[in-house]
Amino acid sequence: MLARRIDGRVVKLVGHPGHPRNRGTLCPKGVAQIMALYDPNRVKTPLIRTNEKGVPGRWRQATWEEALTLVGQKVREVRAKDPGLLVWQKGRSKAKAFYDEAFVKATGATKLHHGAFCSDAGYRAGEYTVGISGVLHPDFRHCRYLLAWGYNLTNAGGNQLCWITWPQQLIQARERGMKIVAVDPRLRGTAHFADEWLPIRPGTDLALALALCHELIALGAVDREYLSRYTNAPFLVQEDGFFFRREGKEQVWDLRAGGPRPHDARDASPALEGTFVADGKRVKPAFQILKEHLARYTPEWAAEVCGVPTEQIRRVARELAENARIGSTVVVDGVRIPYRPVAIMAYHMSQQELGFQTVRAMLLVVMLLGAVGAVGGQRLDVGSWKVHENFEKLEHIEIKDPPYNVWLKDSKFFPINSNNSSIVAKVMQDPQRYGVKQIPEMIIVHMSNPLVAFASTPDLEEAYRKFKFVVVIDPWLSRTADLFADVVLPASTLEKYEGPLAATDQYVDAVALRVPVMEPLFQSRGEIEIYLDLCEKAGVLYGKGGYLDHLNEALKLKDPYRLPLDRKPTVREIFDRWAKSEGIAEGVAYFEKQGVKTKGSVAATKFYGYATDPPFGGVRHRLYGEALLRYRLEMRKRGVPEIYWRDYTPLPTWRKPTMEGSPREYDLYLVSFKRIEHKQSRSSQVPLLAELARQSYVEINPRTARAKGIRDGEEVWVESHNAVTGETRRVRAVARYRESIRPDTVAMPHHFGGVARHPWTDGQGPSPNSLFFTGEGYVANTADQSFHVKVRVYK
Amino acid sequence: MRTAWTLLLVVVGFGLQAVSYFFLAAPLGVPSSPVYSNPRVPFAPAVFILGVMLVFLAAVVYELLPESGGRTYRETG
Amino acid sequence: MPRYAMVIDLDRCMGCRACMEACKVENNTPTAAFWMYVFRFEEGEYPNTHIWFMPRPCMHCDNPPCAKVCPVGARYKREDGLVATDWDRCIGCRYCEVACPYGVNYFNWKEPVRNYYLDWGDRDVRRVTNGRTPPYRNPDLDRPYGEEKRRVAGGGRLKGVVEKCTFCVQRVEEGLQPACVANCPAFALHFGDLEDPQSSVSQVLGRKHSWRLLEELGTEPRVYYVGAHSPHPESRQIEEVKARV
Amino acid sequence: MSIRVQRLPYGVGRFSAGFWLFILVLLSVVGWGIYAYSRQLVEGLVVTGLRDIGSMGGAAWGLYIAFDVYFVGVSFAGITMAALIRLLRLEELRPVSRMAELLTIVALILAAFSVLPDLGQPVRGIVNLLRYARPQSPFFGTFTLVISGYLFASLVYFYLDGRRDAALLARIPSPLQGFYRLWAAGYRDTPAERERHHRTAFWLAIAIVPLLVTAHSTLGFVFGIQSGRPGWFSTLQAPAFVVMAGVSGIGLLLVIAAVFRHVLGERERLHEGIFRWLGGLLALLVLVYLYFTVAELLTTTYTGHEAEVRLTVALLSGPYAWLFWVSMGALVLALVSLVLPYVPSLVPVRVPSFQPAFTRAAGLAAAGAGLVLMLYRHSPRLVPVAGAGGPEPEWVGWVLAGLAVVFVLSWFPLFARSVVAAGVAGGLLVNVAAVGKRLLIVVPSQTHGTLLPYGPGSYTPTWVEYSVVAGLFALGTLLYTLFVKVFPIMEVAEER
Repeated sequence: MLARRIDGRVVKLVGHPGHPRNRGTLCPKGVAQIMALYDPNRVKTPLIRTNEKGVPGRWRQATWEEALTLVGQKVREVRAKDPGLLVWQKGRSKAKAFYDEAFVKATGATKLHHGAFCSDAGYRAGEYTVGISGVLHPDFRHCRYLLAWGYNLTNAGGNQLCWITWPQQLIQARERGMKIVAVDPRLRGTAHFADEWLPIRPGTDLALALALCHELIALGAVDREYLSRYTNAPFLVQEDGFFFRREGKEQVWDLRAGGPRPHDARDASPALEGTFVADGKRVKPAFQILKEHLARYTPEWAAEVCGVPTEQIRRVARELAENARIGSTVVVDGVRIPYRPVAIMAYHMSQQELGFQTVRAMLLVVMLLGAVGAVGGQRLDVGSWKVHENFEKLEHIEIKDPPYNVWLKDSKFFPINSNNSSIVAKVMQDPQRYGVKQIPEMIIVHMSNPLVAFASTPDLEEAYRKFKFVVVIDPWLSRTADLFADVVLPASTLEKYEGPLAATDQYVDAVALRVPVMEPLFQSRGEIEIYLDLCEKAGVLYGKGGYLDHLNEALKLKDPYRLPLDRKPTVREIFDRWAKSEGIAEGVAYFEKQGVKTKGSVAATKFYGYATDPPFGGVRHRLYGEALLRYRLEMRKRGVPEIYWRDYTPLPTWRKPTMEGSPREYDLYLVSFKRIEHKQSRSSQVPLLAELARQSYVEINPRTARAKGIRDGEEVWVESHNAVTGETRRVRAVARYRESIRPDTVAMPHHFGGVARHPWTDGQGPSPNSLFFTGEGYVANTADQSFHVKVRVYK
Repeated sequence: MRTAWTLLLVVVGFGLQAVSYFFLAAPLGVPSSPVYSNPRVPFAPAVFILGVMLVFLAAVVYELLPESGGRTYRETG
Repeated sequence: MPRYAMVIDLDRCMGCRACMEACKVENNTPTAAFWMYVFRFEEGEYPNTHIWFMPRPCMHCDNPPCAKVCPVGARYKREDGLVATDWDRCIGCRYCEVACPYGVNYFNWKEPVRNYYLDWGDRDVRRVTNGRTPPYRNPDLDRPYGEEKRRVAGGGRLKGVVEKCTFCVQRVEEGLQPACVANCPAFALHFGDLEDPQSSVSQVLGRKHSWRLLEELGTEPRVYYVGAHSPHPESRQIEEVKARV
Repeated sequence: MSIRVQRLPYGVGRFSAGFWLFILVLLSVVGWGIYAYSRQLVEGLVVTGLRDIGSMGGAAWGLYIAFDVYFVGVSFAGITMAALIRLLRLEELRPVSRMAELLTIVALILAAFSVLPDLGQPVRGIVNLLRYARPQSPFFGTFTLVISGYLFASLVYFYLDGRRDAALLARIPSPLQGFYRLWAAGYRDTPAERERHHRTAFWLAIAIVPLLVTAHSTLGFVFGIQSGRPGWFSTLQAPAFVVMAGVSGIGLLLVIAAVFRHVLGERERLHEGIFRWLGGLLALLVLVYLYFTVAELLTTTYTGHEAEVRLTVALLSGPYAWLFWVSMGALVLALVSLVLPYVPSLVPVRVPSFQPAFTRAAGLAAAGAGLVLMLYRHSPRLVPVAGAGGPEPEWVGWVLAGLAVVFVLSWFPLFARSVVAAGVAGGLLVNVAAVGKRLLIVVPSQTHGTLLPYGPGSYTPTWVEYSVVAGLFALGTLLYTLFVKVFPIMEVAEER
């Protein structure tokens, strides 16, 4: 992003032509930032609360000195008891090194993510299944057939990139002739570019994925080469569900030798199907198990569950099979690589009760086709193909006994755990129940607005009442700050250094640094500056194990550019050292002039899993999740209720989502969605954007609406029901007719609900987050938040 | 004499209107350039209005002006 | 003398409305004035629905009804095809507005400085901006343009006059693209000289079938659309921006 | 000298307390209008209900333009009558000729005034029009011919026509003597002068008749030649404007004549013949206009462009339906009222006459109920605003219309008996219709006639607009009344 500045005043923001992610353009949000920058309703000075919490705050303006001293003092006190009682809530923290890493390590704080509301279930599934940390997206440059699965292609951006990067690649792919099938209860962002629409019933994606697998096997569209060489499909599985091992080594059935052989035996030709006897045990290859497992998941069955025609499911499976061109290869950068131009794009849709297994099932679809890491095929992370540490970690989780930390790490409830702030809220309300001894006392909320942005608002409010001391770092008086902050520290918006920011569009490797567009307005400061001072006040800045020390690690600073541990550097100096350490001679000056450093495009041998050496980083992808079975048994042994362990199955298994247990009158599914005009719940106070998308509403199919006597534009009640606790919640919103939504589904935009104290947020209407529930039945087995709930709509 | 004045005014009046409309004011036709947005002579519309007024003023002149040949209405008794 | 025109590729447009915002900031248009407006259309019935998008700048017609009816010649057509509004002359009768079939005219119903979304009286802000309103006030807009040297650029200039899309005359005369075109994330907007066969507009028009809005009225728009179709009675507007002052 | 007058006739120069009270009321209304306008000058037109056509879903022209059209229309009657009386030698109509001329002049002044508030830059408006006005813009005609030319012509005619009476009155000692002398400008009412005046007036009339046709047509063209506005783009627009002008003008003239007949007690000079004649003419014009309307509707609905149809639906059964049908109903009722007096003589049937008590009761009830409703919903919205509370605007409109019909019907027996009453009723009704039709021409084409699918817009006049219009009406009445007090409203009678 570039700023046009006239005598110290920014008059316009434009895209950076050299930036791979936007190529000189900006989305509406980017353009509108100019108004956020000057907004006189920003927090101008540090604020200290003078009234009780839980109600809009009355504030005393304070100096930085006073505010930081106070906060630093509190941090000292809490850390003296137990550093873990200090919580750091991550929000939009772009420069991980300074916050997620250095600050959290230096203070020993408990870190809370936002991932559990974003797509972490997908990340976990990706990490566990193929070892890549990311959620499904295609190799746009070569893909020819894409399932846009619940992914709001042109509205939600996401997937680590700038919002406009995917659309730009998508449009090019379209002009190249890529076909797109939208799988979504509500057709919107994808609509304009989709060739076909599968209006799937919310929460049934797993069923569809399983049916597709069933059909692909029936069609014989299976990449046996890939499966037997790069996955655990040939591993022999005993009747108890565990792998058949010799000397602790998984075995495959060598057809040539007619007996079990170690899976890494060079010359073996492993069987994928059949039943064998080894050491007197009946064993089957994992693939055989999968085949039998899938037998019942026919397209007819799925059509019933998902509410889409059988023929459509069949056709999609057939087109997948045809377009996959199993066996074909293509030469990229002089390297011959398998060519499988089919992929699935699924991002935030992983946030549903069966999210983890759903994404695993989707991965099975592309694994059967051998499309993972192939040219034009399935990708997960952006940039080069790196196996994530979690591939091993998630396989060897040690379920511990209580007490657990506040987000139930390694607990018997959520062995695989995505760190869900709403679950934390639950825990804080009833620690005993979850075997938690101490609940945290202090929280530092970093550029985050949990009370609006996270699901199950009432639970979060309860939790925030329990925090003894709340610090919010934000340019705005966010709802969270207004209701619960003891101290608000005004962060700058564009008037600060921030970075280093990855600038890759997944093909070109680049790094960017945000430099101030002008002097900070009011008394605001850049976050990094705030953290430096805060650490100093809290006594964790200097010396070994201090913030600066950790910063050296986090930024990977090499001598002689490492920061001295006894002196507080300026932010600019830190980046100067970092830039030089990265081998940029001009130092930070380079970025102040150029903004972006492009390192050139990623080589095919690094980019494609098949092409890396060894292929896929030398791991076998987990078609069969043995560890999941282990966790299941362990959890049962520890007497955890079924609701926690039922989804820990080695192969993705369908069951009715919990919400289906709600009474019949709750006849509609509620889903939430994003609009181009807004950035999560961070932008509806920006007038230029609020003008485009003024207020909340509930999209409803005209047929459904008329049946209920609801007119377009009429105010209605939306009431959600918790099938487990029987609790109900309701909000008032304006009904809007949409033909492009399932008649049994209603949808609400995510961005409103009074995100901050600001003239433009008055009367913007509610956020669906106040209707969603958290906890049992409304989170995945990985503690990931579900954004599905049954509701009724009435006048 | 009076008649002459009157006719003169009428003629001049209509004349001014025509001239202003067709020659002084902004040209007619598809406006394809700034030319069409400006009168060729400033205040051309005022001239047109003046024309309209003159025409009717003629009537007043006709009635108020004394009989030609120096005879005023006083002598007609 | 160039013949400027805009070509809008509806196959690419994803209806993000970034052009609307880019225009607002570049031209400093007041609250609720959208010189560039993006329609979002929904057609058909569940499950056979179709959604598409149509940006609507001023059409800069070759036979502009607005310029024809303007009583004082404040609205006029430039040699290069831009339809301009001389806000030093406009009397605010809004005849251009009722005459325009495309609804692209925006009148300053309020004192502009009091019509920029927020109260900009804040001391700290004024210190940085020297009291300019809005804080991002674009100085280029004050200069006169064209051989006729008339003040036709930008919005929010004066209470009680009509303003509309200028094709960013202040940028075009500098050899730049209009703000909406320059910023389009989908590269769906093209702007250039029809006389020049190498210009992107000529290229696209040569490659794809094009149409113009309400062509039957004989307004001869200078804005060409490629892809999709012109909106018909079944095209329902969704997510419309009904901002009023 | 054939005529002798001892005292100033027709209440000229005599000012009763009632008169001053009346003036005071008028002045206060005018003052209120000026205040409202000052608000608009300070705040900008944002204080009106007007907004941009298109994404704002508004109407750029509203009450102001509608009433401008209306006033120009009214002005038609006066000078036309005067001219016709002159050309066709309709001697028995002579008494209303000056009323008519004065009506024209006042109406034209109001027309000029009602354009100003519509301008965003009123001062520029006056200067730049003189400076840059383009013949190509239909406004050119409106502004040069209608406002300046037409007004000036009327003034000239009025002035010359008044010289005789001025000369007569100049002989009587009175505070106004000097003024009369000035006006008379030496006129002595000699045969030569009379003969000369007749000649001038004849030629003036000849010149004026075509002028007013063109004038009213140009106003029609302001709307009629806009191909981009369904509902406006029509050949019939200009002729329809001329006819409607006649309707409203003659209508108002009837009312004024009746008022003077009553106030001045001039029953024999303002005899029933005049009302019969004017009533007949009015009825004829109304018929023609109704015919135009039907023709118009048929064309648009039968083979209309999609937008035309959408607009017509909005008129006939949509948010504007009540206004449309009220206007149509008013025209029909007017027609009936005007014809009623002839019924007894034509057909031997006796018009059923209710008990006058019942009549009054029904009438009062209707009027009362209507008033309550109006107050309840202070401004009857032209178009419902989504989510607006209170009763549905159309609903209010319909009820009001119904009550109005009852009210009028309750007077029918009276109309059957008195041609004057019938004339007054007809005159008032057609003017209600005129205002309604003007609004229906100006507004719906903007809110419901967009060719791009912006969706229906809305326009609700604000108190400012209502106040300014009220102020204009008051100003007109004021001018008229004051003039009547300084100059005889009828030609001084010849006492033989």
